[in-house]
Amino acid sequence: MFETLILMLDATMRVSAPLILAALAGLYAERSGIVDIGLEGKILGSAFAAAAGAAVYGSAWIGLGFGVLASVFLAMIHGFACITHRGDHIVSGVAINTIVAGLTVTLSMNWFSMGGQTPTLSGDARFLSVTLPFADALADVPVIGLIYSELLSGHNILVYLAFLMVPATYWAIYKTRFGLRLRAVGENPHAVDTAGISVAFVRYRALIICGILCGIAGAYLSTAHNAGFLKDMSAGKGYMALAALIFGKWRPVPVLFACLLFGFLDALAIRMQGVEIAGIGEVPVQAIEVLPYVLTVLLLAGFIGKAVGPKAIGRPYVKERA
Amino acid sequence: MSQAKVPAWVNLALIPFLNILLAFVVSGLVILAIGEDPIEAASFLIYGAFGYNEGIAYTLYYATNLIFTGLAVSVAFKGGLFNIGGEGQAYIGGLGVGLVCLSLDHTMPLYIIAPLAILGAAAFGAAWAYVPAYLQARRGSHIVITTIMFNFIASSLMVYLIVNWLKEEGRMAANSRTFEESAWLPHLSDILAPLGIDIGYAPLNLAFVLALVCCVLVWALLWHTRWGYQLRTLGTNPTAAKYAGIDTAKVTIWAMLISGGLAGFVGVNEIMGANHSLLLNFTAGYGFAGIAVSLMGRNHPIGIIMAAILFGALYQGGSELAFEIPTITPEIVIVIQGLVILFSGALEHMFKDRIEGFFIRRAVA
Amino acid sequence: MTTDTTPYAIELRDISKRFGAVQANKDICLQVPAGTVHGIIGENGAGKSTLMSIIYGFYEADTGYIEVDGKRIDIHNSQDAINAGIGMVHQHFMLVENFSVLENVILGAEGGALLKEGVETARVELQRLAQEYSLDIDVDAIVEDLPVGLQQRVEILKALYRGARILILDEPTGVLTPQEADHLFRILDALKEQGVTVLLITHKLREILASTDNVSVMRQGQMVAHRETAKTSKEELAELMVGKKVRLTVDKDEATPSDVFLSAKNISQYDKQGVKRLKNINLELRAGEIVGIAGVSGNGQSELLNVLSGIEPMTEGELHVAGQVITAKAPKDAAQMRGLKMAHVPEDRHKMGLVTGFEAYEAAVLGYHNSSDYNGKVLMNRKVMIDECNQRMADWDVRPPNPHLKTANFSGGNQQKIVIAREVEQNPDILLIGQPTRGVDIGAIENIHEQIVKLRDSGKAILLVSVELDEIMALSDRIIVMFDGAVVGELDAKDADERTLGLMMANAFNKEEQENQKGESA
Amino acid sequence: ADPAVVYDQAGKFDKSFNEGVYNGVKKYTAESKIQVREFEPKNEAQVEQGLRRLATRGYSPIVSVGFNMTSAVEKVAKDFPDVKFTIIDGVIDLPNVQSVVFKEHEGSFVVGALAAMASKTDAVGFVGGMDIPLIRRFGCGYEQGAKYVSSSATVLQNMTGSTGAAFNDPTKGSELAKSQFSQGADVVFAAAGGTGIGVYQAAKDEGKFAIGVDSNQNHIQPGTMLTSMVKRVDQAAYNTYKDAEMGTWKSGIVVLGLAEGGVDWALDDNNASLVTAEMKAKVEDIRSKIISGDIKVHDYMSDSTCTY
Ligand SMILES: Nc1ncnc2c1ncn2[C@@H]1O[C@H](COP(=O)(O)OP(=O)(O)OP(=O)(O)O)[C@@H](O)[C@H]1O
Ligand SMILES: Nc1ncnc2c1ncn2[C@@H]1O[C@H](COP(=O)(O)OP(=O)(O)OP(=O)(O)O)[C@@H](O)[C@H]1O
Ligand SMILES: [Mg+2]
Ligand SMILES: [Mg+2]
Repeated sequence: MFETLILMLDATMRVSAPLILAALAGLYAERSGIVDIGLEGKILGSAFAAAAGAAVYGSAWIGLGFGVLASVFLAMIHGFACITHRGDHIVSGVAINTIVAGLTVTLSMNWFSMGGQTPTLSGDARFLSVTLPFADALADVPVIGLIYSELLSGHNILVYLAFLMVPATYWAIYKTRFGLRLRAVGENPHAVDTAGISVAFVRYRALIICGILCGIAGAYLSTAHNAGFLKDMSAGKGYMALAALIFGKWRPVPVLFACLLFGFLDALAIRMQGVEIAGIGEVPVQAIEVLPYVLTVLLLAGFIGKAVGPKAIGRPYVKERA
Repeated sequence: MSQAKVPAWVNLALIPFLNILLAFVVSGLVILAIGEDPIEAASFLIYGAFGYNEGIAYTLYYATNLIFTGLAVSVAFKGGLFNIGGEGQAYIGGLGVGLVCLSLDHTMPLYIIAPLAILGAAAFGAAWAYVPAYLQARRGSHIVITTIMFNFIASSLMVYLIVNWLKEEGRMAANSRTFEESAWLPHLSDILAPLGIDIGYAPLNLAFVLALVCCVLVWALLWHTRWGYQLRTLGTNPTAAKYAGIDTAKVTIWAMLISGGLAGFVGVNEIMGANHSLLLNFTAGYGFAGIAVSLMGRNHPIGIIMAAILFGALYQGGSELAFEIPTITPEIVIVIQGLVILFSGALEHMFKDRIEGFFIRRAVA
Repeated sequence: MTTDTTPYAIELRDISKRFGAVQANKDICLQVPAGTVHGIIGENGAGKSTLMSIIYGFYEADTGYIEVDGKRIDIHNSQDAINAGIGMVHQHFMLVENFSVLENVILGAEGGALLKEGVETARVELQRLAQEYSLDIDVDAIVEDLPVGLQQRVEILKALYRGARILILDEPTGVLTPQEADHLFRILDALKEQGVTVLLITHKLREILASTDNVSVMRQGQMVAHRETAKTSKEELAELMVGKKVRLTVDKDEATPSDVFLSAKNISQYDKQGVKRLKNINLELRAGEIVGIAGVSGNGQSELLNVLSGIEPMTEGELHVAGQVITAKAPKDAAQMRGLKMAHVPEDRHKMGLVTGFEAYEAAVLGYHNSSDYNGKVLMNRKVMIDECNQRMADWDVRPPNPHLKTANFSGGNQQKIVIAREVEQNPDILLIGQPTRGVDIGAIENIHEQIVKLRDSGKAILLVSVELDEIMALSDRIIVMFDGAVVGELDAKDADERTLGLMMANAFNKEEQENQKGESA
Repeated sequence: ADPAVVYDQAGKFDKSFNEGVYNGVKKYTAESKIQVREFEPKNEAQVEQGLRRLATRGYSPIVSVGFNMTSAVEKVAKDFPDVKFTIIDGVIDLPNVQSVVFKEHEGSFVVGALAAMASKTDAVGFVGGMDIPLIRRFGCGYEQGAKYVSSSATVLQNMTGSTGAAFNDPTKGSELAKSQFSQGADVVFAAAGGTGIGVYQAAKDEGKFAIGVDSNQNHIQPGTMLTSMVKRVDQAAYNTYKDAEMGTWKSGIVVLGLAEGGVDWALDDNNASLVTAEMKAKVEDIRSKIISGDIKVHDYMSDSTCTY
C-alpha cells in the first residue's frame, strides 16, 4: 500500500511538473495584471519548438532554448496586444491559443512530414532522468529509502527545476524590488506609474518570465516527459494551470499544492482504471478525469473560499482616453 | 467625442477590412514559409469555396454552424459576458438532438421530430450554459474559466454517454446507430434539384434556414425589445443596469441560456442534418471559431452572417486546398482564424486609434 | 514677488495638451516663485489636473516646456519629475491599497534590488519626516485600513521621502473635514518654511484666500488670470473662473413641509466584505422640503442613496414609502422603487446614470424602459422614445439637441441635464438627488438649483446629497450630517454654519453626548 | 483509374497502423511506378468529403484505413457503385467493397506466449488504445498466450481511452506502462497505434521489455523491443492495388490470420539478442499449432467475452 502510494506520488511529480511551471508563469503574468489564458498556446508552441530544435540539433538543451524563445515570442505578442495596444486580454489569449494550435501542426507537417509529429527523440535530444546520489545505495532502507530512491530520485532535471521555481518565485515576488513593483502594478498601475516606474516595462518583464516558464513547461512535455511533439499535446494543461493559479489564490506555495492535487488526480485516474470500488462498482475513468475541472468550478463558485485576484487584473492600463 | 466625427463606414467597413487583410497577409507569409505559393493557394481556396455549386453548398453548410456559434458568442457578449463555452454547449446540444432522434425515429414522422429536436438542441445547450451563468450571476465566478471547464466536462460526459450507453452494439467506432430517415433533416439538394440547381452531395440542410431565422430573431431581440435593451445596458454599464432596476442576475442567466441554446443548434445541423447519428467530437472547434466570427461580425447578425460565410469558405476552401496541395494542411485555416481573432479582436486599437485619430484631426482642423 | 534675477522654482512655457477632440490645456504659461504657495483654481474640467499631471510627467505635453530653477528640463515620465524634485499628491490617491504604508512609500525608491536594506533605511527616514512635519503614522499599517486623512498623509510622505522641493496638491481638501484641512495647511506652512514650493489646486476660494501667496485661474483649458492673493477677493476669483458674474446664493421661500413621504427606520447595511456601511439610519422626508445630507465623501452617503433607491438591499431596518413597508426580508429593487414614484439622480452620471454607448434617446428612458409608454406588445416603440427625447431636449436646452448622438459625446453639463430631465419629467413624489452639479458649469448650476426648488414648491420631497457644503447650505431646508455610516447630527438650515457642520462631519461635535449614547446602547 | 488511399486521423506516419499501409503504398508505387493519391483527413467531416472527392474524380480502388471510416465508406460506396473500395479493419457488405480483417487474436497469442517466456516476474502487461472490441481482441489473445505458457501469469490490462485520441496519446501510454511496471509487469504489449511510442519509451527508460504492434516496430527502441505483433496491412493495401491492376480484385470479406501470413511475430537484428533459441523454438511450435488448429484461440469479437 505504502509502495503504491509512493509510486503514485512519483507519477504525481512527473505529471504536475509542467502544471507547476505553467501556473507560476501565469502567476507572474496575472500578478502584473495581465490575464493569460494563452498559457496553453505558449506551452504547445514551446513543446513544438523544443522538439523540433532537439530533433534537428540533437540536443535537449538546444531544444529547450528554442522552446523558451518560441514561448517568449508568443508572450511578447500578448504583451504587444494587451500592454501596448490595450487589447482585451482574453481575446488575445484565445487568439494565441488558436494560432499555435494550427501553426504547430502546419509547420511540423511541413518540416518533418510525419503527420504533425516531430521525429522521436532519443539520447541527448531528450532530458533523461537523473539519479540522485546514493539513491541506489539507500533503496533498501525502509521507508526513507523508498521515498528517496523512488519518489525523489530518478526524475529529469526539469522536474527538479519546476519544484525549485516555487521557492524562487516566492523569493522574487516578496523579497525583491521587482516583486514589489510586480505586485503593485497588478493592484494599482496608476500608483506605479506615478512612482516613476514604467507600467509597461514591468508588465513586459513579467510576461518575459511568464514566457520562459511556459517555455520550460512545453519543452518538458516534448523533450522530457515524452520523446517528441504531438498535435495538441498540451491537452488543456494551460487551462488547468490557470485553474491551479486561482485555486492557489495567486500565491506560489498554495499554487504548488493545487498543481500537486491536479497531478495526483491524474495519476489516480490512471490507477483507478478498471478498478472496482466496494459499494460503487467500477468508476468510469471519465468521472475521475473531470474531477479537476469540477473542483475548479466548485472553487470558483466560492464553496472553498473566495479567490480574490489582483485588483487591476484584465484591465488595460489607460492614461489618456483618446 | 470620437465617434461623432468619424464616419460610420470607417468603423463598419474600413477597419474590419484592414484587420482581415492583415490576417490574410500574415497567413500568406506562413504559406510562403512552408514553401508554397500563397497566390496559388488562395486561388485553390477561393475556387474550392465558391467555384462550383457543391463547393458553395459546403461553404454554406460550414457557415451554418458558425452562424449559430457566432450568434451565441455575440448575444452573451452584448451582455458583457465572454462565453468561451460554445464548444461544450454545442456538443451537449447535439446530445439533445441525438436523444430526440434516437427515441422517436421509429415511431414519429419528421414534422414532429424536427421541432422536438430543435427544442432538444436549445434546451440541452441552454442547460449546459446554465451552471456557468448561474455561478456568474449569483456567485460571481468568472464565466470565462467556468465555461472552459464546462467544455472539458462536456467532452468527458459525452465520451462516457456515447461509449457506455448510446453506442451501437458491436460497432467499433464510438457513435450511436444511424437514425431512421424520418429523423433526417431534409438536405437542400433535394429542394434545389427540382429548380435545376445541383449542389451534389453537400450536406447543406434546412438547419441553414434555421440559422437565418435565428439571425432575424436575435436582431429583433437585441435592438427592439425591452429585454435587449436591458441586456445591452448590462453589457455596456453594469452599474447603470442596477441603477435602472434591471435584474442583472436574471438577464445574465437568460443571456447565457439563449447563448447556449443558439450554440446547441450546431447539433441540429451536424447530428440531424449531416451525420444522422450521434458521434464524438462533431463540434470540431466551431464553438471557438464562433468567437472569431462574432468579433469580426461586430456582434451584429448581418456581420455574423458575412463573417460566418467567410470562415465557412475558409473551411471548405481550406480542405480543398489541403487536398490539392498536401503540404498545406487544413490547420492553416485554424491559423487564419487565430490571426483574425488577434487582429480584429486583441489588436483592434492598433489601426482604430490611428485611423480615428486621423479623421478626428481632419475634423478638428 | 521675486526679482528677475532669482529663477522661479518652476516655470511653464506654452504648455498645450489635447485628448482626442478635447483641448485640455492650451498655451499655458505659469511662473511660481520658490518657497511660495501658489493656488490654482478653475471650474471642473478646466484642465487643472491635466496641467499638474504634465508637470509631474504623468502626461506628456503636446507642445511647450518646463523650467525648474531656471533650467529647462525634459519631463517624459514621473521619474523625470521626481528627479527634478517634483512631488505630487493626486486628486485620486495613487496608493496600492493592500500594501503597507512602508511599501507604498518605498515603491519606486526601493534603494536596491532587494527590499531588505531599503525597508530599513526608509523606516528611519520616515520617522524623521514624521517628527519634523508632525506627520505621524503607523508605517506597518495596511493602507486600505487607514482613514482617508491618513491615506493622504501617506501620499505626502511619499513625495517628501523622494526629496520633493516642489509639491503639487490636487484638491487635497475635497475628502477632508474643515478641521483636517486646517491640519493640512499647518503642514504646508511647515513645508514652506523649509523652502518647499507648493502648488495647490482647490475649489474652495476660502482656502485660496487663507493659505496661498499667489493664485492663477484656469478656464476651458487656458490660463486666464494671475493674482496676488492679498490683492483679490472671493467675488473677483469666482467671476474670473466662470467668465461672468456669479450669484453665489439661491432664492427660495420658507419650506412648508407636510405629509411624510419617506421614512427610514433603523436602516443598516453591510457590504460584501461584511463591513457595516450604514449604521441604524433613521430619517424622515416630508412633502415640500429639501433635506440635505452633508458629510465627507465616503461616509455612507452613496450607500444611503443606493439603499433608498433600491439599488442595493438593506441588511436591517424598515423603509416606509407610499404606504409600503420595505424590509431586508421584503426588499424592492430599483424598478419597484420607481413604481412608488421615487426618482433618483445618481451621484455619478457616467458610472450609473447613463449608458455612454447608447444614443441619447435610449439613455433618456433608462430605468423607465419597461414603461408601457415606450413599449408595444413585443417590441419597443422607438418613435415614441425619439419624439419624447426631442421634446425634452428642447425644454431643457440640451445641446446639441440630437436624440441620436451618443451620450458620451455630450459634455458633462448636458449629460447631467439629460439625466435630471429624465427623472424630473417622470413627475415623482420623491426625488433622490446626488451631487446634482458635479462637473456642471455655473450657468447650468443655477438652472438645476431652480428646478430643484421648483419641485419642492410643488409639494415633492427631495433628498439632496452633496459634498459641496455651500450647495447643501444654499438648498436645504433641513440638514443631516453623516459620519462613518451613521447620522451624527441634524439641524435646521437656518442654524447651520460651516464650523458646526465641519465639526459634525468629523464627529467632533458634542463628543460627550455621543459617549452617553454609546453607554446607553451598550 | 488511379489508385488512392485515405488514412485515418492518426496520420500516415504513426509508426504503426497507418504507416504499415503507407509502406504497402510505397512498395506498390516503387514496383509499378503508379502514383497513389493519398489523403489524410483532419476530422470526421472530412473523411466522407475526401472519399467523395476521390470518387468523383474517378480514383479507384480507394483503400480506406481503419474501422472509423466504415460508415463513411458505406455511404460513399453506395453512391459510387463503379468505384472499388477496400476497407481495412471494417466490414461492409456491398458489391464494390472489399473488407479486409485480421485474426489479431492469433498473432497476439503468439507474442503473449513470448512475453510470458521473457518475463522474470511472471507478470505481463497490455496497453490498448481505444476501448473497442477490436482492441479487446488483441488483449484477449495476448492473455491466452501468456497463460498458455505460464498458467500462473498475471496479465495486467489497460485501455488508453474511449475516443479516437486514445490511439495518439503517448503521454498517457507512457504513464500506463509505468503504472504496470510498478505493479510488477516487466513486458508490456501495446496495441495502441501512436500511443505505443510512449509505452516503448517508458520500457526503454525503465529497462523493461515492450512489444510493438501492426508494423514491425522492433527498430524503435532496439534492445528493449522484445518483438512486434505484425499485422500485414501493407500487404492488404499492396494486394488491393495489384489485384485491381491485374483485374483480379474481388469484393467480399478477406480474413487474414497466421496461416495466411496476415499476422505474425517479428524477429530481426534489433531483437535477435533478446530471443533465445529455446524461446524461438517454443514460439515456432505454438505458431504451427495454431495454424494446424491444435491450439484454438478464442476470438473476443465472437461473443464479446474473454472466456476460453
Ligand atoms: N485621460 C484623459 N483622457 C481624455 N480626456 C481627459 C483625460 N483627462 C482629462 N480629460 C479631459 O480634459 C479636460 C480637463 O480635465 P482635468 O481633469 O484636467 O480638469 P480639472 O480642471 O482637473 O477638473 P476637476 O476640477 O473636475 O478635477 C476635461 O474635459 C476632461 O474630460
Ligand atoms: N468619458 C468621456 N468619454 C468621451 N468623451 C468625453 C468623456 N468625458 C468628456 N468627454 C468629452 O469632453 C468634452 C468636455 O467634457 P467636459 O465634461 O469637460 O465638458 P465641459 O466643458 O465641462 O462642459 P459642461 O460645461 O457642459 O460641463 C465633452 O464634449 C465630451 O464630449
Ligand atoms: Mg482635477
Ligand atoms: Mg464640465
